[in-house]
Amino acid sequence: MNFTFSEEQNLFRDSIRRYLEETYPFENRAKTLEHPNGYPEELWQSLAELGWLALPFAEEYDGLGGSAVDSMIVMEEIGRVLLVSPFLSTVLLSGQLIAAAGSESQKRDLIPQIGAGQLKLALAFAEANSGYDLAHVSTSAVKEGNGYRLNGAKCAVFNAQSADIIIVVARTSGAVDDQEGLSLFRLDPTMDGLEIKNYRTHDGGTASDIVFEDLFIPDKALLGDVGTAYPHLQKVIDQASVALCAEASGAMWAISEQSGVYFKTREQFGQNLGSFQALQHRLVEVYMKCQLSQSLVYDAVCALDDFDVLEQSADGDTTNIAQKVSQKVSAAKYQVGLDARSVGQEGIQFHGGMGMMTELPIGHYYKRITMINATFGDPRYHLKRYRDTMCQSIISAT
Amino acid sequence: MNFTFSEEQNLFRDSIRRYLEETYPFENRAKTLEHPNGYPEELWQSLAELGWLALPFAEEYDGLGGSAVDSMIVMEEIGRVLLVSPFLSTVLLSGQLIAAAGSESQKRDLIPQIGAGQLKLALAFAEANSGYDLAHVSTSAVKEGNGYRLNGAKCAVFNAQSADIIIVVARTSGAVDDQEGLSLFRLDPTMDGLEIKNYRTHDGGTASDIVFEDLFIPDKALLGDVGTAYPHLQKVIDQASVALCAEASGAMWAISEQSGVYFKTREQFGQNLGSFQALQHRLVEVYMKCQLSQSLVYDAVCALDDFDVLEQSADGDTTNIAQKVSQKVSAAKYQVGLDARSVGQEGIQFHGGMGMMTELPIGHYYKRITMINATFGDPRYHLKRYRDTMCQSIISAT
Amino acid sequence: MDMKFDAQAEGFRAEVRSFVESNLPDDIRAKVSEEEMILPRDMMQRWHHELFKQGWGCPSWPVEHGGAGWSDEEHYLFEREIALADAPRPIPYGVVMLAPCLMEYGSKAQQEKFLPGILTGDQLWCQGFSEPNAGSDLASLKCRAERDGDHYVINGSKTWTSDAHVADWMFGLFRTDSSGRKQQGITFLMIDMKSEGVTISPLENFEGTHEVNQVFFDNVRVSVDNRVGAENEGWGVAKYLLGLERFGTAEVGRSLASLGRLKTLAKTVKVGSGTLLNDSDFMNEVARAEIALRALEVTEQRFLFGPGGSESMGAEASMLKVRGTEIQQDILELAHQALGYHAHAMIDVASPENDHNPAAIAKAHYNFRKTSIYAGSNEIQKTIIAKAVLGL
Amino acid sequence: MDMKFDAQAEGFRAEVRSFVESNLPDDIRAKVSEEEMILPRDMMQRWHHELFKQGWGCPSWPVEHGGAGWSDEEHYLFEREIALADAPRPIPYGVVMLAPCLMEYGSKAQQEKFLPGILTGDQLWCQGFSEPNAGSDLASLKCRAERDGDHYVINGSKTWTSDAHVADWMFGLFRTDSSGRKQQGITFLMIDMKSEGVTISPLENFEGTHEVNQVFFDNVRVSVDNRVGAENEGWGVAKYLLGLERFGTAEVGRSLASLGRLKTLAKTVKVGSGTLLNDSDFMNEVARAEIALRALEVTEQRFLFGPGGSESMGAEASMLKVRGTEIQQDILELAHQALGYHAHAMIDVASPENDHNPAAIAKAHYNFRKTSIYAGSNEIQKTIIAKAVLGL
Repeated sequence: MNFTFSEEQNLFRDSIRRYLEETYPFENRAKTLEHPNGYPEELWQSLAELGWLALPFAEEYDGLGGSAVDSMIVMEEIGRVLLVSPFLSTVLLSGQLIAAAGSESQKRDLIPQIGAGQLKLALAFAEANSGYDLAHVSTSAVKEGNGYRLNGAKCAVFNAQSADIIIVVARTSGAVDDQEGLSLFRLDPTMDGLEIKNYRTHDGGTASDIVFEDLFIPDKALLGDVGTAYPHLQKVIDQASVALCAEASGAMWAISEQSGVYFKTREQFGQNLGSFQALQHRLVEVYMKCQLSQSLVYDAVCALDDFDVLEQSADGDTTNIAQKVSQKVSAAKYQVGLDARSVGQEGIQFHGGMGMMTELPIGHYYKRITMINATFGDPRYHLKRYRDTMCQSIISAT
Repeated sequence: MNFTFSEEQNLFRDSIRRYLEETYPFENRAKTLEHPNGYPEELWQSLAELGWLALPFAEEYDGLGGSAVDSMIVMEEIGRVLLVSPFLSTVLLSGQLIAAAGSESQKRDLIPQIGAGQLKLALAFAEANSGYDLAHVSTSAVKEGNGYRLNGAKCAVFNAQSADIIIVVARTSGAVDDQEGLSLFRLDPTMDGLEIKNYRTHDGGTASDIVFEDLFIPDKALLGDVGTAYPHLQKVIDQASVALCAEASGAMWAISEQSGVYFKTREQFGQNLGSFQALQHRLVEVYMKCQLSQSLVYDAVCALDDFDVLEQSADGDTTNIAQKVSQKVSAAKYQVGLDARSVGQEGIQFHGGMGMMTELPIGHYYKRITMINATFGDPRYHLKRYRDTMCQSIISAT
Repeated sequence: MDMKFDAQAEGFRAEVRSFVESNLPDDIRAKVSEEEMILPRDMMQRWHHELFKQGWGCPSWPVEHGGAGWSDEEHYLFEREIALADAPRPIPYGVVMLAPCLMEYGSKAQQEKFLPGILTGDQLWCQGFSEPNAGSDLASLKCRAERDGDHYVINGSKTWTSDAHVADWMFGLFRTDSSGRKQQGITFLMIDMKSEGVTISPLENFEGTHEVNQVFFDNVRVSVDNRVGAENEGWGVAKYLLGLERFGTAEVGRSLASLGRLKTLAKTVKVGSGTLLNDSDFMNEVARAEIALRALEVTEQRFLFGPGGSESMGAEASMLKVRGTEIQQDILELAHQALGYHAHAMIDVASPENDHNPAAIAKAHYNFRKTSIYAGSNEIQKTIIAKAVLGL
Repeated sequence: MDMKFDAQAEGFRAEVRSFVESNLPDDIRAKVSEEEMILPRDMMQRWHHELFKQGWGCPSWPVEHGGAGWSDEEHYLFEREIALADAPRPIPYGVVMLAPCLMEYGSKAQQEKFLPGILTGDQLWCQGFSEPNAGSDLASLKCRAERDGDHYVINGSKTWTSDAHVADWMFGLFRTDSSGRKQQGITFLMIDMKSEGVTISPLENFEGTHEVNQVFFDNVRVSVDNRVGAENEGWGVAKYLLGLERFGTAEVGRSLASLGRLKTLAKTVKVGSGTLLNDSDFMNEVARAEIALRALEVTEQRFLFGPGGSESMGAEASMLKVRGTEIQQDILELAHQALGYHAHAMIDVASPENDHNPAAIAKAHYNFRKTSIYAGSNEIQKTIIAKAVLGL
């Protein structure tokens, strides 16, 4: 057992941090967010050059074969500086979904383009009434001639506005909550008949609500095999959930550190804030939450990597292991979400009136943390998911 | 609206407090608990003389016609000094149940004896698998000739060991969870065939587990009408729950005050404990919890008294009001339970190593608070009960 | 002990309720129901004018100044009904704070000059207390007022000044002497916001609203006629002012209105084949909030209508502010959580059948983080309780 | 980064597991599974003897003194397996604390005199640090040791002394000089508990157990040979001693065992027609506790097996104690709550089909309130983190 990063990983983190510190200082945030998509186009090219966009993909698709640990490093650094970009949407959601579910030719076609920064994608999975349940899909795709007829609506499609391709989860068979019968389709956002409502999100990004009304799409828009999307979707969302936990963890550490600095410099009643014991003990709680949350991120990340290895060796039944991995993902998403929320609120409170001001990062961290909690399931949802699995294993234990 | 006690009530409280301070100092507790029942017999006679035992009953049964507010006053003072006695079992549980469900002749027979201190009672309602659900009764009473045949078992029958009469809740019809079909029977604890296992409880009292195996009891043992016990039981347990909340509130204030005194006298690092800001803010939290819990006790007590008035006027449907009263009872039992637990734990922590010692009251308050939470429903149970009623009214609201 | 209001009080409550129902403009109600605390000048004045016509503009004032002569119960019920109906809060700085100070410490001339405009609502005020380095530690304020004949010359700045951008006048505390204890040497002055040398610089909250300002003073001349109380004795005036608020610090009425919206939301938000009402974990939290709010409500009532009445309320009132803001924040946060993926949107993305606006809910959640900071942070309030109530 | 133990470590784990399974006496296992921390002398020694025979009596000692020469991983896995199997904790005062001090500060003669008895477990120790007026503020201790030729004469008392009633010897801190800073003038002495003038007065916990004592010294004579380190320099020895515990302060293994019992309880306790497993509110809390425990477990592993290894762990370790005790208390409290009405009983009232003992569960709940107080209260630990880690 060891928790040491490899030398490569340390260098990778250093390069990311240096790049972001230089090109993405908080002072420029307001200006940067004025770009219609919340980020400047040149950023994307830089990320491609730095290797982020090819990071998790297999070498046969021009990827770098990075592990979940590597993705975590990127996301932690993103969290520290509040980077707004379609990295998650393109690489960790859509790209990974293509890698998991796509046909060989689709992978060969799309993944190298993603890695090279030539293609941005968005994943349309959530619906107005779906809550955080991935199987709840009422958008239907009905076979018709040499294609499908799409009806329904998706909400909160992150970065659809800047995407070249939107991947839509639609139901080709089964009832509205079935895990069976889900399929993936790639859509061109500029195609006729697509009704897209774009909006900005509270954390500086963009998202869209999309309505499909009798939209015809050709067979070749199908990604992977028909009706088999759910397990891939589930796995990719689990991976992306852990990535979001890493991002939240990065933000938590930043809040903790910035609060520490504020405590040492801000004077009230002739003393540094940090000399007040009630505040000291509360910052210690914040610090402990950062550590404990970090631990659950590591736990989930290592489980993902171990699962990948197991899956590749592919002997024996992986269902049980998959469930254990999902449980670790939920543990992290629950605890990190809860702790990040509390750390964010304490961070604002520690900064007093300044904590409310837009020119300090502290409130922006809180907004991002809140949005992370509203993505792929909030703490309540994941506690329930964890609990249900736990109860199942108590029952089946002898 | 006013929160002022009447002059009579203030005098009553003063007399109680003076009596308890003089006769029941904490220093004597260990010795007092050595009595087999946890209290000396002369205590009971004193309580009769002070009027406690006749307090809530109607004047026509030699009672004092006291309100729920009056009972609250007694219970708050009991809570402050950790009085161990069968007051709750005899007066507020059994006595009130007789008053609510008994026939006129049973009331005339029993209630004056209770008020005079000649009769102690215990109520056997809980069962091993009942949780806190009053309707879950599997003890059966089957009609047979001029009596009933009892089978089943009751647990945690408080003060059965010192009781002259045990009232048993048994099922005369219906399925195990039905509210319909419950009846009350009075039993002589010395009767043949009653299998009683007595034990001490963590708060210094006594309780018993009782098994009935084909026990024959005559018709005249039936209290009130057959099959109608549930609403009476429910109401009396609600009243007694509020009384326990008042007791917990008394204990909470005592912990808060004793912690304040300790903070002002105990020195560490050359300062009073009370000068450490982290501890100050925590004692403020304790203080606020005492206030807020007290408020919910008042709220529930006033609702009980108002309901009594409404019920006596008896025009219109009282079901809706009854449900609202129960909701206030659950609000109090939930919040007081939660806050008392936390105040008790903080109290121990504030006292450091001394907080663990048996010669300080602090740990004994915590034990009593814990036992109160395990009686008539813990905070989790009452939050659920409150929630379910709340959701019902949200649904039925237009 | 009796927790019911009597028939007379209930009659008064009904009168207020029906007045608000008939007279509160829809656009104002809509703004307030989205948890907006700081309204445009126009809205503040339109609503105040309705109240003024009814004789309820400044009800807490003595009758001779135009007050309503209500009992504590009537005041309480008035504020409650106003809040429940999503009417604006009373205009804080002029009506609730400055005017009573002028009645206590002001000259006859000052009273005649200012009270009528405050009463009608034509004149709006802001409060110049906090400074960049004097927040919780108010007495360490540094903004200078130097005596120059029958004027003071003010230099420095005030910050987190609510309403400065809509106000005609500011009252505030200024440093006239730095030689003694920091509570000494502070003077209470009233400043015309149109004076030369006053610059208002808006401050933006992290969720994008503009509610507070930094106000800069560059040789601003203020006549000694606009001083309240003696020179160097402004701290006493300020303490009087800060002790005025007996009603409403708990904001129970507002929170009840917010909680009502939260319950409607739970009933409205569809999750799978049901609504959030079926999510027992979520509803546990709503129940928890409702119980906490009820405990606060009764506690406030106990303080107001207990032995000694509202006059006897001391530092205990600090707990109303602490728990009141905690509960506000809790309810608004739950509402935001209820939205699921709609929580992200900065525009109204709700489906037409829902009457909630996700963007406004999110904004309220973020913006209300301020409530545990402003008006004496909750930490300061706890220290007050520790010292004044617990004697630590 | 790799969170798996390698095959060698797993082999070691299996060896420990099978050893404990074969050699742990049932009566001892039963006692520990009821969360008893302080065992009778006889049990402590019987189990230690089993370990000693295996060469595992004092595994953390240097090999030349009888240690096992294990890696950090092996130490970690040993403690984990011991805890999971409900074997007793290592004997704390002699094995874990005094012995390493003697190796660092003791004379050759002292080492030869004491280490063999500690190694075999024949000699049990207790620790005389706390005094009635020196708890968290340890350095303010007052129990005097006055020099008289080649002896010290001790007067005063020590309190909350665990195991004093079963120990042969006490090591402790005594005041030899009151003139300077309070950390100066403290001397580390070892005292034979059978010395004349030593009186042990049992202290009873509020739940009825006797674990700690007050120890009175009335002119107790101790040879200077029994001093560790120089006169007046005992504070340094104590600091070394208190910094020794790297493994186990989080008590993760114990809590995992307790959590396992809690889950079994949930499955066993019947409520209505089902069990507590059907109570989603209760199971939420079990899930919460399990997640919190996992976070703590991985945090401990990160501190032990991160860059720099266990040697680099500093004041961060204080958080393991804080969270570790919070989680212990949480789990035992939930177990008590799970009992419903059986929670009241001071005897075993469980039905025969259940293998839990309600009285023991209640006792553990109450008794474990001490864990956030002893060994440096959680408040002291937080202050340590604030200063040493956060630099406040």
